[in-house]
Amino acid sequence: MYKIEDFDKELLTEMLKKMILIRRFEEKTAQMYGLRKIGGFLHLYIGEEAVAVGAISRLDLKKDYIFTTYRDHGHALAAGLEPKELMAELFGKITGCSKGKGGSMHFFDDKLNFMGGNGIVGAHIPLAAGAALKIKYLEEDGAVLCFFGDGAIHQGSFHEALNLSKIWNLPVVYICENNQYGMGTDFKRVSSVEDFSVMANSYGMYGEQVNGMDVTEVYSAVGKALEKAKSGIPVLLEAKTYRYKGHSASDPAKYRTKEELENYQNQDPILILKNKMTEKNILTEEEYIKYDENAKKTVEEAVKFAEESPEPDLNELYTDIFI
Amino acid sequence: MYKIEDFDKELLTEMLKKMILIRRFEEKTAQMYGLRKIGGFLHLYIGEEAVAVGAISRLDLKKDYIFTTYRDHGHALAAGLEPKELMAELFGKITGCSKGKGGSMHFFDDKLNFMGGNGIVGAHIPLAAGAALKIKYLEEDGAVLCFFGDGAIHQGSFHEALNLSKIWNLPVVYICENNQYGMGTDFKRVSSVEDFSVMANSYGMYGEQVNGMDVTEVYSAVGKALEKAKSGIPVLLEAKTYRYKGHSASDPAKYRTKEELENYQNQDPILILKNKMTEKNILTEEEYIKYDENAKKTVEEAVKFAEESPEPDLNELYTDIFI
Amino acid sequence: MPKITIREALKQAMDEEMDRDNNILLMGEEVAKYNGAYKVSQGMLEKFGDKRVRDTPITEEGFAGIGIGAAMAGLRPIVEFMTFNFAIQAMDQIINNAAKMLYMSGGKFKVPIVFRGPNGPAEYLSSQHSQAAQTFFAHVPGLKVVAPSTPRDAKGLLKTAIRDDNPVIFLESELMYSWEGDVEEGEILIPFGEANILKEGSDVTLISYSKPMKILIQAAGELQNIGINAEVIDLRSIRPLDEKTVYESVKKTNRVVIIDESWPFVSVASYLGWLISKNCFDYLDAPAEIVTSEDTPMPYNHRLEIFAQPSVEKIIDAVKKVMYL
Amino acid sequence: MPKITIREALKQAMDEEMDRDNNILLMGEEVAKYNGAYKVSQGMLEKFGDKRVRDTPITEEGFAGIGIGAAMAGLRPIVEFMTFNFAIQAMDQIINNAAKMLYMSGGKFKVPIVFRGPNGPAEYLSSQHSQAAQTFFAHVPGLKVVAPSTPRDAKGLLKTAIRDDNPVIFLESELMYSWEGDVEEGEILIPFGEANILKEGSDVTLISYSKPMKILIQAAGELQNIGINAEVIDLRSIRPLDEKTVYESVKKTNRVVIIDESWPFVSVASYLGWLISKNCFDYLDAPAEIVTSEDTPMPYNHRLEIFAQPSVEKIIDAVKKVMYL
Ligand SMILES: Cc1ncc(C[n+]2csc(CCOP(=O)(O)OP(=O)(O)O)c2C)c(N)n1
Ligand SMILES: Cc1ncc(C[n+]2csc(CCOP(=O)(O)OP(=O)(O)O)c2C)c(N)n1
Ligand SMILES: [Mg+2]
Ligand SMILES: [Mg+2]
Repeated sequence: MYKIEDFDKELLTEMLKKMILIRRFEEKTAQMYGLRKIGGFLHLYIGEEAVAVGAISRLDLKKDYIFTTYRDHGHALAAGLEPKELMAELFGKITGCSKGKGGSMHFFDDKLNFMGGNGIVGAHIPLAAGAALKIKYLEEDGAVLCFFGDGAIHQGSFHEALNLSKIWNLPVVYICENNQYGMGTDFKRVSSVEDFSVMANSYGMYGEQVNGMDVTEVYSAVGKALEKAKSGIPVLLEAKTYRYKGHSASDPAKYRTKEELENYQNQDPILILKNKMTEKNILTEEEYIKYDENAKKTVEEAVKFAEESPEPDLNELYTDIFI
Repeated sequence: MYKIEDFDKELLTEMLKKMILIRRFEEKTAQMYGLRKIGGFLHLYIGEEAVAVGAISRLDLKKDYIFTTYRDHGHALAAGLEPKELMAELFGKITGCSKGKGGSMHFFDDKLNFMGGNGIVGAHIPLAAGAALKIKYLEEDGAVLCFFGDGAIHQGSFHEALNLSKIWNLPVVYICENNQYGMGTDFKRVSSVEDFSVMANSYGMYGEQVNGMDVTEVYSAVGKALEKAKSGIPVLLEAKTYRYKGHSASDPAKYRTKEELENYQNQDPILILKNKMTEKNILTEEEYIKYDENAKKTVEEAVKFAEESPEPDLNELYTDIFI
Repeated sequence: MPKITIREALKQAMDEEMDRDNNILLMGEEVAKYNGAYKVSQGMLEKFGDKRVRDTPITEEGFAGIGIGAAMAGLRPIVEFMTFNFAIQAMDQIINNAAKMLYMSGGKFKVPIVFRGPNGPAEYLSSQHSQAAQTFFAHVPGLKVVAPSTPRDAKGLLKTAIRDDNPVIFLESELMYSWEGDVEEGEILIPFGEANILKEGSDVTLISYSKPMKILIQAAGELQNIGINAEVIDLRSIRPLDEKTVYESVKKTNRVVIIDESWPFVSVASYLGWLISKNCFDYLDAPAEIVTSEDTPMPYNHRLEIFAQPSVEKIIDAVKKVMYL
Repeated sequence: MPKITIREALKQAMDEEMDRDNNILLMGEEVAKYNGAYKVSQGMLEKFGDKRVRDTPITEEGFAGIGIGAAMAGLRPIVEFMTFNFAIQAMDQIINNAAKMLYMSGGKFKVPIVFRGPNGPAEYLSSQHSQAAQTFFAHVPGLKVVAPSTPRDAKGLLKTAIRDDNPVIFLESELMYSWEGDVEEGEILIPFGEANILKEGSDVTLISYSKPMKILIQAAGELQNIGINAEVIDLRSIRPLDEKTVYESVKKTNRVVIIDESWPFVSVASYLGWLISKNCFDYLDAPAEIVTSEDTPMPYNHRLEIFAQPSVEKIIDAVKKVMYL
């Protein structure tokens, strides 16, 4: 198992900052949604930060790839997409990472191999295997991380993709972010197994459950998984996590108890890391506050940028249909 | 495990007759295909008789249901559909079990709960779960058998159906007829596991491998499986079997060796049963020959019936679209 | 007469039918405990219990197939798609099993099932969540396709759909759920294949179905202001299609604009455009015009999104075109 | 000039393109070891090895998705569907990912992929295996849809499809694979969106694409015998659509019959019928007629099966109708 001692300060600090940034960014988007600056579905990542940050910190985005769902803000920020461009996208502005055409569910960045942001549950999982096929085909050194929810795990496309990636020995790590709910559905109501990683056995893959509230555990497990994947054995990880907010901005989340939420908030991923770093004497309260202030400032600047950016021209409607 | 002693003569004789009938029926259809009396795809069941017969002999078709694939002749005969109506269907006659509209891949019988005959690999698997839902919903006592090939096991619909049937505790037994090939593809080339029954674990179901060349083993396993299924735990059985002919009438089956075929023919399901019965002194050579003659006669009559039956009227084209 | 929403009307239809026939059940994502993603099934779990109102995992292909199998075996399932965007995953089940089963079984197995849910763009949802799927279903023999635009029609058509022995695709809309209208109490059954003339007129015929009906009525009002008397037809069902009402109207007005929120290329609107061109050949004073969504995926940006769809303005422009104004 | 089959022409196209560009690979069920269910990829495994010619399990949705993901990441996959009947299982991938990716990523990710395979009825295959799927794809912006009818077009259009940076649906036919025709050696690239006038004529325009072209030519011959001079147009691509060539022809002949082996309701034929009715309004001497497959699932019985499809006789009847004979 991982030990906090194995991590150096720089990496931990970097991950802490990313997690704080995601938290502040998401809080701000909720606020902007309330102000009707953002419309449609808004799926917040608050509570799950350790998964995206721990996993993506392992990547070299010059050669590795990321695929995720509509709940993509956290992954995009962890991958290093510009908060400004993300906020502008949420505002539907031409300066957004998808020109204002994709919105919250469809963040993209070709320079960072950030392949979206997909709105159809499960549909991006075969795409991820496809990018892994490209890596293998061109004999490159990279790998693919594919994130999806507990709700996606019963989709046929998930199972089809897993089998294909194993028989073709593709360098891909599938990370199920089990935040306990698919919309209003407790995952136990739609699954007879509580440990999804057993599903790897059907395909001769390697599977493992991970504590998704602890960024260092995620980091360790994904590191090991990437190695396995690159050696030709794709991996299925289940990261146990929790979303603090409703499924999307319009969901009051009445299907769960206050106690349950509080219980998870007590093991908040940012808090866990903060405490560990403090104990290890590599983080002071002042530093933490400074990081938080920086994150807030970054987010404010993002809002300003988004506000001031122009909307797409009407004729943008007709571009990007064909190349 | 099963013991041949546990079987009474009547049942074994019945199963033997059914298997012989299937064999003779299929040989005749191949011949009729050669004479162009039958067109399109013709998927023969020769070599796999023990699976359909052993499994379906367990059913009470007043309350149980059968779903299968385009390779459906064996199941239809085992279920007791009239050879005449089946041959007429293959000839495209109005007297066929599907009025000549379905052909080889779409045998149906509402009175025997024979639900087809489906041409899309994997697509009937959720349907089978649906019939099981009806049984549970109406609090009936029946169960559903769903047959499909090794090629269907990677289809998403298979996995979706399995999960649904477990979380809803539906009385359904899934029987993978692993005849080693999906068309020209050795199942080992498209699967990393050799024992498909492990896939049951992903859904908290019960899974088991069965020797599909031995009708008594199939009969035993399916009996146990039906009990489990009726108690709310759906079952996945993998019956190891082999098809002697090509995938369909037009396939020369060059992808396998003569030795492999001969090896399986030496453990022919009819031969196995015949030998066991002979050893047990409940079958004489004369009886066997008589059964075989009867089967041939039945098939001849079926051909005659099919030949003499009229084609559907042209306006049948426009019936059965809506009820 | 009570004024109720389309949401409430749909619920009443399901509720009354489920009271009447124990073989009817409702299944889909979030239909039970959550009371429906758009609250159409509000209270139904409580009333009917979890045997008859069933939450499914997110497996559109799987639960569509289960519904079809259950229907073949004797139940009468109502399958809710959270939206029809996700029904594309179930297309094989709907086309190859539901639509063709009766035929390929030589009449032996009918499939009495209703697939219902919101269709077409809502707001701010970008490309994957804003699709109008009617073309895919209308094309296929063996399916009935229905799309009401008022609470009364929603109730009366859904009840008819549930009683129909054939698979019915029942298209709703997120944005329509809160629309209100008068619905008398007691039994309402509206037969399929009867278009509704919402407003009589003499100068031009406006035809649509589902959500665009609202802008048709607005457009007709504005046209009236400039002295153009439009006849407004709500098709209500696409399959079967009430050709008679359409042709009678066009033969009277000699001009027609068809509005459809799907894409134009191979659309229901263009099909109707062709039918009218053919069957009212000697009556048309101008080519049949269609107003559809633009031939592009849907963008997130709201201005573009609105611009991508049919509008009162676009309808009026099209009317002016067919009137050579 | 060498005479080759469509099967051979398609193989040549893939072969030449794969020689040219290492990023092109072929995948699908039975394409490698079995040399293709219909032998289109005969010898390709041997030549290119199993990295570039890949057998897949029977998982249309999965391998279509893998192809799309690989294309997003830089490869140029050719995905063979054993037949397009099975592509219905992959519809969500094709529509929601392949067609919309460029758009919803704001132009960041293109999807250079070809989905090819036989489409439309073959023989004796009943309802599920005899579907003409063009409507489903033609409806969707972001997809190109191509359907050749000669070996030369098959080769030239497939090469263009493989070089196209957008997703292309390439429709073939089991029964066409053995059709022969002249194909010059060396590079052939046929641009999309250029219809081909196979025969000039003055009395009526016959339009189709893919397999029905054979009966169009026969019908034109028989019509000639009774003194009717038909112009015959092969669209070759449905999206983009060569409206210009069509309109010019119709403006000359004033009469048109469109033939399509799909169902009639919301079909490519009816769309073209509407387009022509609108854009040649003042030129049409009779309504645009369409000849399609009957509006029924396909039966197994061969007489019924034949009767369900367009035929020379039906075309001639339609021509007589538009000529008021
Ligand atoms: C195929 C499909 N069906 C339904 C939906 C609607 N939907 C969007 S998110 C969601 C829940 C997904 O839950 P999960 O996979 O656990 O991810 P989470 O939202 O918890 O991150 C549903 C049902 C969809 N987008 N796609
Ligand atoms: C979805 C789909 N894809 C492809 C096919 C073409 N096809 C028909 S049978 C078959 C092989 C199936 O093999 P298996 O499941 O092992 O059954 P078997 O024929 O061996 O009984 C294929 C690829 C199909 N009918 N449906
Ligand atoms: Mg979840
Ligand atoms: Mg097999």
